[in-house]
Amino acid sequence: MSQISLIQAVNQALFEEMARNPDVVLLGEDIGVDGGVFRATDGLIQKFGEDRIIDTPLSESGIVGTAIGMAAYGLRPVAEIQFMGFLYGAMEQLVSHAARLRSRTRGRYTCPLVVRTPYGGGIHAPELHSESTEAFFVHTAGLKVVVPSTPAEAKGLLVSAIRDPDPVIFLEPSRIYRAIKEKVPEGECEIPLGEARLVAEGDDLTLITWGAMLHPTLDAASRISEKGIHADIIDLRTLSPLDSSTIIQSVEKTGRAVIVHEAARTCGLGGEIAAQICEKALLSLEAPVVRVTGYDIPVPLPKTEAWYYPDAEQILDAIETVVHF
Amino acid sequence: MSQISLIQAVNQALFEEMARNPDVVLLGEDIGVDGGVFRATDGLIQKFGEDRIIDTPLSESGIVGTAIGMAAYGLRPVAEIQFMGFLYGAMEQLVSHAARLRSRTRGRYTCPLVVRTPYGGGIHAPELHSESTEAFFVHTAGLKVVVPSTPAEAKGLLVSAIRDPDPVIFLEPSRIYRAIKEKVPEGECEIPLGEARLVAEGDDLTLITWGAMLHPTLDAASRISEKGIHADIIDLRTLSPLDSSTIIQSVEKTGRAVIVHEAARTCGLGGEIAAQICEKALLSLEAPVVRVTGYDIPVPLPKTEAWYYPDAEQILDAIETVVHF
Amino acid sequence: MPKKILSNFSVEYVQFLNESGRIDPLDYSEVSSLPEQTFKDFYADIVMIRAIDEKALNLQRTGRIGTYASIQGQEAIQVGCAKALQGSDWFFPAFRETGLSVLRGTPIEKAYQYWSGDERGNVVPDNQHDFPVSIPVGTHIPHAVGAALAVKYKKDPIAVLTVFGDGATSKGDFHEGMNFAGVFKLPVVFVCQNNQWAISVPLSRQTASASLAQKAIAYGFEGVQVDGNDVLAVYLTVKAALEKARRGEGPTFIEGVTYRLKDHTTADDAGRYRSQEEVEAWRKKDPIIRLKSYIESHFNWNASDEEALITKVNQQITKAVETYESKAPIDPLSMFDTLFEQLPPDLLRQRERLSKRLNTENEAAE
Amino acid sequence: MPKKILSNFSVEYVQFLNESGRIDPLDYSEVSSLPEQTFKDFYADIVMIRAIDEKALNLQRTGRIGTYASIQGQEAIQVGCAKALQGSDWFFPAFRETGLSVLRGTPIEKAYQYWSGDERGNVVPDNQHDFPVSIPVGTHIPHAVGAALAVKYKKDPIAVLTVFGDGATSKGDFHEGMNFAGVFKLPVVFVCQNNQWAISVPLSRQTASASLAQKAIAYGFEGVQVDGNDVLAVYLTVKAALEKARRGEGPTFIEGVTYRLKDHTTADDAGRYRSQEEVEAWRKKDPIIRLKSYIESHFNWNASDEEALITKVNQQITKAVETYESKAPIDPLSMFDTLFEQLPPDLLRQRERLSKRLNTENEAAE
Ligand SMILES: Cc1ncc(C[n+]2csc(CCOP(=O)(O)OP(=O)(O)O)c2C)c(N)n1
Ligand SMILES: Cc1ncc(C[n+]2csc(CCOP(=O)(O)OP(=O)(O)O)c2C)c(N)n1
Ligand SMILES: [Mg+2]
Ligand SMILES: [Mg+2]
Repeated sequence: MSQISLIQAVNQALFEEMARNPDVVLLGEDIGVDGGVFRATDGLIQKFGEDRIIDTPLSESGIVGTAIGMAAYGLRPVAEIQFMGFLYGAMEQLVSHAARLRSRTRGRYTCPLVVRTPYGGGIHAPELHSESTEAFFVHTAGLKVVVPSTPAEAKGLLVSAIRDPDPVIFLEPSRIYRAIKEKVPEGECEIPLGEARLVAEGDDLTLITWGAMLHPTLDAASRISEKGIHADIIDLRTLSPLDSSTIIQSVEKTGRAVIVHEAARTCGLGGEIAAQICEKALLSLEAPVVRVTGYDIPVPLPKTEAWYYPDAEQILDAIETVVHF
Repeated sequence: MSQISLIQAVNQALFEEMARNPDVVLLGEDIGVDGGVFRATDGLIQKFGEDRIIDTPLSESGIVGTAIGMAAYGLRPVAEIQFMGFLYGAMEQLVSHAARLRSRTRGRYTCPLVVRTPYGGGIHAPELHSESTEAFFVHTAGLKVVVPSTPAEAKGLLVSAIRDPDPVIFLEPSRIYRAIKEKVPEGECEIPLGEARLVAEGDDLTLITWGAMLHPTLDAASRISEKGIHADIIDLRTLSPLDSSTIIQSVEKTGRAVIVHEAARTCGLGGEIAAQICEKALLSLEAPVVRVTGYDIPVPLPKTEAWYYPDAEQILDAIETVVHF
Repeated sequence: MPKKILSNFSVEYVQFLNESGRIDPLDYSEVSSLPEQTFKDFYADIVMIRAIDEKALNLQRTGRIGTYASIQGQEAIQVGCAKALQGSDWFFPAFRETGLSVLRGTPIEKAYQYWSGDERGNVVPDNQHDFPVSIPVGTHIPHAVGAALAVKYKKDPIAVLTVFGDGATSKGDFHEGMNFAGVFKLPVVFVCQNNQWAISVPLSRQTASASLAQKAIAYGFEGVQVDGNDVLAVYLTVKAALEKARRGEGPTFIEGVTYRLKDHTTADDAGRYRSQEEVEAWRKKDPIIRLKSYIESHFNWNASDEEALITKVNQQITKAVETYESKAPIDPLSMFDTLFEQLPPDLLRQRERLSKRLNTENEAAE
Repeated sequence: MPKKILSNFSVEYVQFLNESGRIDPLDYSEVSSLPEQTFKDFYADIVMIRAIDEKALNLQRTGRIGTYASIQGQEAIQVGCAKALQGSDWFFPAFRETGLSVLRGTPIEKAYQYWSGDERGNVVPDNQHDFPVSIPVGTHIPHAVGAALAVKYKKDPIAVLTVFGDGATSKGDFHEGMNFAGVFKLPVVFVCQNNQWAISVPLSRQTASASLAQKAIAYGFEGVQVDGNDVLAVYLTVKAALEKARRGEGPTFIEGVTYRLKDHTTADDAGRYRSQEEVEAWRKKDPIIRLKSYIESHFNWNASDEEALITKVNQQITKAVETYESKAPIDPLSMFDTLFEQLPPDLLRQRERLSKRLNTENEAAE
């Protein structure tokens, strides 16, 4: 069991699932000989051939629409969209079809499809390469939305996503594709969808986050713990369906919550979580729930993007606010 | 000043703005001789000719993308998308371009575009004719989102939307296109964007809603007032930018809030509003904020759609819950 | 300028049975090899789906189903495709293929149920590989392409057929789907029912191209225009295209020139945007008239044959309406039941809430 | 089958200046009427934008700009288009048109600024009617079409030009934009820089059509293929198309056959997916080589002319780099300032929050 990065974990999950199940077929732009612009599919075409690693035309709606037909026919397509900012072109296919095929046909057809895409910012890339609009997909009934935060999580969650009988949007935080290495089990390591992960335990407040933002959150938590303040840290992993009960249980214990996401604030998933806390745990609350988020503006270009995202400093501020309320 | 319906008010607003400003040009499917499938543009082609009332090919991304180019060139295009469920095909144009043209070019180009579309359910129409995914657009920085709730509101808000220097998504609740008639001023009647409307005043709780849902909310409010319980009723009208201060001021006064929307619950705008209330008015709250919403499933077909939407009964239940908490 | 010709293309038009019900010349082997019964079957099918449509319009007028999209005038394409398809083939309709779907195996009562606004009408029988109605125009085309890709991958001995309107050719998904089909040389046949109108938008506003068939040139495969009111042209062209697909020789685009004789749907009033003369001119090209005239003159189809057929069709439809109307109302709670294979906890709670609402209202009603 | 030919199409190919720098035959009036200076100007422009590109690659390697998309090999299309356009025309680029944009009037330092990840690089001078770089492939095409619609509506005496790659032709927005242009007969010229690759995806995976030019047949207007490495073919064909557009005779699609000599961007490694032989073969067709050879043999262009040109170009670029590097850093707070004409209250509060953050970090830094 060697130390691998998140992108290698994705590659490993794809490799193992393809080896296990001949119905797993990959499609997307540049996923073949190029191995994907981030190398997620590196080496797969050599192993599985171009019938199973399908380089497609530049055509996001076509990729997702085609994958829907493949899934309905009985395959397990895993589509790669090169960056989340190009998923908008496939929105109609996702919202009007992938999410509804099962309910539209009352189960006669299903859509076991995974759409993988790098997401979030911090990689100094051009415009629309830094999106985090997961809330669009969380708001879309019939889709599952998954975001891993470490290599091992990425592998276990992607395996589950591929085996899931329903459509999953799998968002890979590109900023930490290579930033962290950890030991990842080879072979079976499914992590069930729909269950959040309690990364650390503490009685003083609850920190809720997912994806790349887990890391500055952990940073802030470790700094505040020096002051004797200890947090439950929840890594959501599956954004939809949301594991509300883990969140509520924790906040009932701690009475305080900070939600951290890099997506724009208004109508982001943080709002939903705060609303649920206030609905279900109001009497436990000892301070307003604070959201640390991106601003309600497009993610700026590399020169200033660092100012757009929450960092440990801001998370610390928020922690101080709720703790000393 | 005659009594007119919401759809007639839309027609009147379009008519007057076109007469006032030759740069106002309409485009969309069936908006010409047919006058639009709901007759929003009835009679306009006869008056303004087919250079200004442009029947387009069946092409939602093309309609919005073309309108963006027209707007940047100096026109004031008003695009009709036949139903909100077909706006998803234009998502990339809206999110990646309309919303960003001004900021991308630091003001060198602007996008004074209105996208009108019938929205919401209750008209016994086929699938995807009953969508209310306004949260997608509220979450998109750079777009304004407006929803009228009565004929006079529709006229005043549409006029403002057309005159607005930035892109506006104008969502027309099709269920009440013809359900209500009221007196609407001819000529000038702009209603500023960004300001919510306090429809009724009361000290016991705050009801927050928009569009078609205002009417069952009013219903519920009038029934509960018989029990001596009186509500502030806020019709948001502009969903983005949100008039948070009107909401917060009211809840600070009443201490209780019910939010009503027909959109799916998770990550709907109701979540954002509840979160803001809990952030900014927690200490005033005497009960959890309750959301009365659609379910997290696709809107069902006509036979069962009535069970999908909130009605006065459910709003009443929610009022009872927060009042007797 | 120093121009040289890079490439030449031509687009063909196929018609066997003309507006007067005649085939000139008479000796096409494809036609002469067809048994008499085939013609009569074609005719019976056309008559039946016309009658299903008439009944649907009637059910709508009397408030027994909801908004409905008539297929009248377009029966030849639907029968031609249905007859050309094999049972194991997959079919992806738009929303104006009620006739084709019924001929594929969808019970008539299911069709009425769908148009009544009941999801149960979307469930095709298990052995029928057809997708449900697709409302967003053109967006089902990539699904057919994806199925064809899966067929090719699995080396299944079948083909895929998808049908859509002239309006659909303007949508990006038509383009992206056609392009994939060309690039991957997929076993899929695209049939466009060019009925001249997309609601009120005439073909001339839909495209500047002289034919829709020529659009296939953009994708590097064959496009052909057929007289869509000639069931023989449709049947033989689609059949050949399906066989070509099954042989692994790639996709074909077929434009069937036809006309929608009725309103766009029952919610539409075509009188607002097109002339009565135009409609009348097309009535003369009605696929029923010409096929009937052909079997009358070639196979002695007579009034009593006709009457027997009508009686049989009416019986079938009456029975279907009875079955449709005797169905128990759809359970509102079922709206939750097929969202996911397993309903997550929050949705179970929402389902519970609806269940309470239903109980309360039932009690109130009692 | 009773097939008849419905229509015939042909697609033409234009080349003046071949790979060896020769024009055969020599007497095309379009070319012979061009003054010597025009050829030299074309050459100077090609050399300049090649040098701008070299410098950009160098700035990227030394960490002074970010990810950059090289234009090398594609200069002839960019110069040809720039020269054919009038100042009052509008231009909608994709992202590989740095040369064209500079020739249109964008200061070189702005181009570097954009690729450094600074939004200020997106602001073209007031009198230059060009859109900024568009990242989502193909999605800017409808904007050009919309501008052309506005041009037609306002009866302005200008034309619109948009440029995109071979990959873009697969996107739905290419289709929807082209279709609108055909239907409304708009004054727009579509120029496709077919450089054979979309990152690692070769043309054969992008489309099954034998040429991209033939795609215009689907939209009912003219498509023509030109040698994209022949600046004369590009210039004269684009110029004629723009004039046709200005005369109200509708759109034209021009495929320029060319090659991307470098990696897709500085973040790419083309060695992973294409052979060195292929690249070498295309190096021989370099637009610079053939134009230089032509002016050498026809207009006595010599080493000292060349040296003078290079010196001038280098001076310009050095100055541009200096200007670029002397720019004050972009103010992070400005990210809020052009979202809307007027920033709403919640956003003012967010801006305030960033302002505090900046102050705190500035203090910490001091
Ligand atoms: C994407 C989309 N846009 C708009 C509509 C509304 N609409 C329904 S049918 C139709 C016209 C379809 O025309 P065509 O494709 O020619 O099919 P036909 O109705 O003639 O069979 C329109 C605009 C829709 N259903 N989907
Ligand atoms: C909609 C979209 N999908 C994917 C990408 C990522 N991407 C950037 S450039 C490119 C290839 C573009 O190829 P082409 O249109 O031929 O232009 P070229 O790069 O060759 O100039 C891709 C896939 C993108 N920018 N936009
Ligand atoms: Mg049609
Ligand atoms: Mg290319």
